[in-house]
Amino acid sequence: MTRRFYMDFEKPVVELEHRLNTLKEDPLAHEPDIHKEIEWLEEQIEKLKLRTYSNLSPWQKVQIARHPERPRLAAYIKEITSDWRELHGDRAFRDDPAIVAGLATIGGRQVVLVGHDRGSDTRDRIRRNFGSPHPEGYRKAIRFFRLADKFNLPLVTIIDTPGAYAGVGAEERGQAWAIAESLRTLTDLRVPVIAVNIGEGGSGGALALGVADHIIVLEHAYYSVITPEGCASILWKSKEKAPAAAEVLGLTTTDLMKMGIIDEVIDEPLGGAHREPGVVFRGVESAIVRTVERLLKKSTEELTTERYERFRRLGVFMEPAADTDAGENAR
Amino acid sequence: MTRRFYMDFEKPVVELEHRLNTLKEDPLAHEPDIHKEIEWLEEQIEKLKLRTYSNLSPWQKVQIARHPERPRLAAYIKEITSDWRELHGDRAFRDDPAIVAGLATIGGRQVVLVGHDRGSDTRDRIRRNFGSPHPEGYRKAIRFFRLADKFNLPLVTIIDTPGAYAGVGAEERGQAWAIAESLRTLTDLRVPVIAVNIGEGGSGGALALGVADHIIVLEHAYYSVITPEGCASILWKSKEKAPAAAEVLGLTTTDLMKMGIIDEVIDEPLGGAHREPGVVFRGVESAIVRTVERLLKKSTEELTTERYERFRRLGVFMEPAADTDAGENAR
Amino acid sequence: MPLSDWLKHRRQQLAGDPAGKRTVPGGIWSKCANCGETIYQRDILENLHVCPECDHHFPPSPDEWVAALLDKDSWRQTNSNLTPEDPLGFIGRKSYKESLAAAMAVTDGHEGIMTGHGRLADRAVYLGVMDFRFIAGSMGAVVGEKVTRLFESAKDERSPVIMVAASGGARMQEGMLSLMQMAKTTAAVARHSDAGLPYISILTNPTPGGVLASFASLGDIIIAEPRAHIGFAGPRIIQQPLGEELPKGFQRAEALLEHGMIDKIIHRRDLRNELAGLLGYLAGETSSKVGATR
Amino acid sequence: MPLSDWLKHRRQQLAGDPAGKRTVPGGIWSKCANCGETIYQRDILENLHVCPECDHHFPPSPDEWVAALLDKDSWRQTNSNLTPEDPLGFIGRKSYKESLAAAMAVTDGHEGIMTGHGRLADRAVYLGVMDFRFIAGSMGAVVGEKVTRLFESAKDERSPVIMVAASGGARMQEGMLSLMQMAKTTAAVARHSDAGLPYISILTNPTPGGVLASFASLGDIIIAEPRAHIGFAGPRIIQQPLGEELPKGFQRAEALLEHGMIDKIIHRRDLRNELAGLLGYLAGETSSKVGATR
Ligand SMILES: [Zn+2]
Ligand SMILES: [Zn+2]
Repeated sequence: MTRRFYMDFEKPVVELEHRLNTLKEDPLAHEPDIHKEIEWLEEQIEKLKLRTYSNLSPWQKVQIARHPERPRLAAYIKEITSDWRELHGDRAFRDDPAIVAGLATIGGRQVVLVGHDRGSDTRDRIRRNFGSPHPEGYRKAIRFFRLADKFNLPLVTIIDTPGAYAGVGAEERGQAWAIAESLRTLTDLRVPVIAVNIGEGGSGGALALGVADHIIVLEHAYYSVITPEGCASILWKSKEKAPAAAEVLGLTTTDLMKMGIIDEVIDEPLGGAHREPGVVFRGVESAIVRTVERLLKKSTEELTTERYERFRRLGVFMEPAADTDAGENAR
Repeated sequence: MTRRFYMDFEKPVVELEHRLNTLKEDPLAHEPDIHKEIEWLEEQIEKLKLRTYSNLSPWQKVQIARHPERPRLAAYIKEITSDWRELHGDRAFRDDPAIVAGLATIGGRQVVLVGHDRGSDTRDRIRRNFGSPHPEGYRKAIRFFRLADKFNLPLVTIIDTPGAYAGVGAEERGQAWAIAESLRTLTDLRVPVIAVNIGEGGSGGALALGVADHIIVLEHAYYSVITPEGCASILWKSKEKAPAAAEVLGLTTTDLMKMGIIDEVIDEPLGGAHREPGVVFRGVESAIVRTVERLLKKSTEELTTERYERFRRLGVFMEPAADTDAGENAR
Repeated sequence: MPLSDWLKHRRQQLAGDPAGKRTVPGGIWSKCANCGETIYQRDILENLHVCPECDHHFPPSPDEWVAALLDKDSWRQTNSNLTPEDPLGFIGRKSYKESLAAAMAVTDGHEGIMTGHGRLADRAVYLGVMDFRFIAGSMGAVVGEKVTRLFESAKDERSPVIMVAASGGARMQEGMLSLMQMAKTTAAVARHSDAGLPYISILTNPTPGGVLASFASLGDIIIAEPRAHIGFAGPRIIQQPLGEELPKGFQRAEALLEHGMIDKIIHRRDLRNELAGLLGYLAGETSSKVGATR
Repeated sequence: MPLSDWLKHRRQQLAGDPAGKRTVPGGIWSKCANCGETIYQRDILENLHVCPECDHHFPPSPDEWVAALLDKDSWRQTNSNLTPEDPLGFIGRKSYKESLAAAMAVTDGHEGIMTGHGRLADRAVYLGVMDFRFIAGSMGAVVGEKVTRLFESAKDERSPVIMVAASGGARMQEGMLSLMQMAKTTAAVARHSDAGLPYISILTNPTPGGVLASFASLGDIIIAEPRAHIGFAGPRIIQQPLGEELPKGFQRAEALLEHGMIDKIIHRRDLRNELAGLLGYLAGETSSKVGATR
């Protein structure tokens, strides 16, 4: 596999790999000495990879989540769905290409699929606003949430966005209203909702597709209330401190599982999903199929009640005996 | 009352009225001869008014419906409602001033009121696009239809629009979609819907507020599938033929009652609502109150079924025995 | 009707068909009204009325639509006996009665729309196809009634509806009764939809005015044909600040897709497969199974 | 609390209140942060914290809001015993624990929001008032829980909810748990709303981010205070093509009204009457009577 891009912390691995490849291409590669050197190098690389990738810092994970070669929505649609039929439009203002929606079959099961699309090349990325929806994008998503509800099709959302878009038009057309409406629509949905975070889970823009019965997150994907850069500029007035911010935000799958915010983590190959995407596709596919089957056994009443309770219990606080001053305690 | 505007066919009346006023202001007005002249003139004016106004042509009625001094939405709100609380916005794009919506009390009964607003002076008329809504106007209306539904408040709509707006933005933001959604929302509404046409009922723009249980129309208001001017340019390639088009379109209250399209006509004073607005306000108010009371006695089921049947039966066609070729007849 | 039959039928029809003439002139060779290429007429007809040179979509007749979309011999037309009246005694440049007589001579008695039911990829569907040749496919009482009955029957049979729209809008000659067909058809669509049933609307060239502002824009899924002209107000009457031109591609299917109004643009040759696929989701086994647990 | 009492209380508070200091400096005379006029401080306080010169709306404390909106002595605070935790052990420039301690010293223990119920023009209402002084009124677990309980209790009691929003958005220091409060509060609003009950949201200066994109924008009716800054993204981070300035009045209540996002802008002196009037419609006799026949 040709690697066109690597992150700083991967440099030692990449350098060793480069040396290995050079040796392998040497006409004398079959000579016993060189052969031994190759074997030794391969061993070293494996060890180094293990060391490098098994203790990734939160910031390194954020970098993997943003890796330019990481598989995005289009790849998942291609690899895990069949009979994909994309549909368009909010029926009111504009078809937002940052949100892709349609009908799909996953493991023989028909679903409505809605996800963030970050685009494939520079031109496409610009067109799709790098996966940051405008209000019409959330409204497009809502249209397809309702379609799922009307036709009793399970809903699968694929989350992968740096976040909501900070722009004049997005504000003027009420992105806060659109996000709230999206949350509200998902809350009341009478069909199973499964969310899969495949990369970046940027605050409100991600949550708008994330009010689900079961939330699956890839090992190195992150989910955060604010981007590490945004947090760093608030805390330390410097975007350079993003790595430190990533440490304190609790945005990794390990943290998210501990806090009960997500339900399932899908392992990635050493180095990230882009190293061996097939493994990840199969993992995501089987997790979706398994979950859809499980949730379809529940009644509408069970689904909506459990979804309510799922989010209802999130949040850590203390509740000592009520103040006498306060008069009463409502719950 | 100062009259600042009159229509061509009113000219003889206006001239006599002018002569009468001149005489009345004459210092010698109390002289027997002049007094007689005044009495004679008053009699003539009454006769002429009766002759002029009791056999108005459809085109003359259209002119009265468009009369600049005719009372519009704002006057009705002022005169027939109390505790008026205007509300705003489609929550998505823009607050369209061509549609006014709010909570109102009419005859002690609380309702949601939605109507076309044509504006009061030139500046206001431009701001309100002369009462022609944009798509966001229909969506604003829909929001308040749903508010009425949620809070079990009867809905009163006031229709007075030359029609939907033919503009690029209105097309691009899907006015056909917005109008259809408005029709659809009214169809399903679980509360009484009463429509009052106080002036112009211009095709789709009017119908968007017109899917009602009871449709009241002022005597000289009109309701038409197309403006007389539009019809004339299609039929005779000339807007000058609008009077002839008005004749053939069946747009007067007499025609509309005959066809079963409307349910109630409110008489206007001789010469039109602007001649004595108070009479019309009282007529509209009592018609609304009476209708609301009647409709509130019905169950939700009765209301929606009867509303469906009300429009279901409109349309004239022949249904001879089914063709044998056609195989079957669905109804 | 098998393909060969309706091609023959179509050819006969074209001789005396003014609408047909306008787009595909009679005779063996035709000049495409869009690209100007001279094309062997049979090539256009066999290509579902799509120009083989430029892909321009000319209008098929309702019979041809049925043959193109439905399973062979599955079609049953309904309500073809409904015929229009002249409620206003309307007389413009010519009388409505004359217009009706002329239109009826051209079409097969189905007025502005042909309705019925059949099977599409072995799935029961209710289908309506508007006929632009009948007073520009405008919606009068007969069109309104047939659309309403179509949705009512489909609701009773719990079947999907497919509607091929092509229209000149409301039928002015029936006055306000024609405007009321918007409310009437919308209400029928609403009841069908409230029963959880799918409705796919296909917008062909042209779909304006009253038809678009009622049943045609209310599909769960809306498909348009390439370059179809779709909009509420005709471009001639659009009010523009002095001197400004209409945006490029204004009211064309491609612009509507960008503006979020339609779900997709499908080439006519792919339409049947697309409909079968979509119905597989919306009227499929899964959804009915889950629906049953509600 | 009668008006005179809370004026006294407020004056005491201002001495040690950094938020208060920022807007109305301590001492007898204050300089209005908006118009720059020097004003006798009592005049601002007695004017519900509205500058008598320029009508600028300064933030009252939750107690003052309660006194301004509800019937005398009708207020019962609920859940004031909920106190925040530090789930992430968050340490930025200062630790979350320090921030919490500082914030608690300023406020009355109600955290970022004070919730409870009382009567407004003799009608039972559930009321929440956010407190910008508590870590900029940001939404952490305590705010989320209290908002949720407020809507849940109001639903059980079939009462309307009034919410006075003023916030800095999500509370970053609680990480993803704070983002999840958006989903949690929205779900509670949805259940209250689905039960047919009214919710009036009042947006004060400022209402941004996560609070706006959840419960604050979901009111059946949304009222804003004059010139209140309301928007999702802060103006500092709005991305503009090079050199372009933000539109005039961007994210101000007046612009939001034009853009269709809020129902009306109400001066604070008229707010109580407006709420009483609106509730008279939405929670009135008519609607409950009609509702009963359903
Ligand atoms: Zn061609
Ligand atoms: Zn001031």
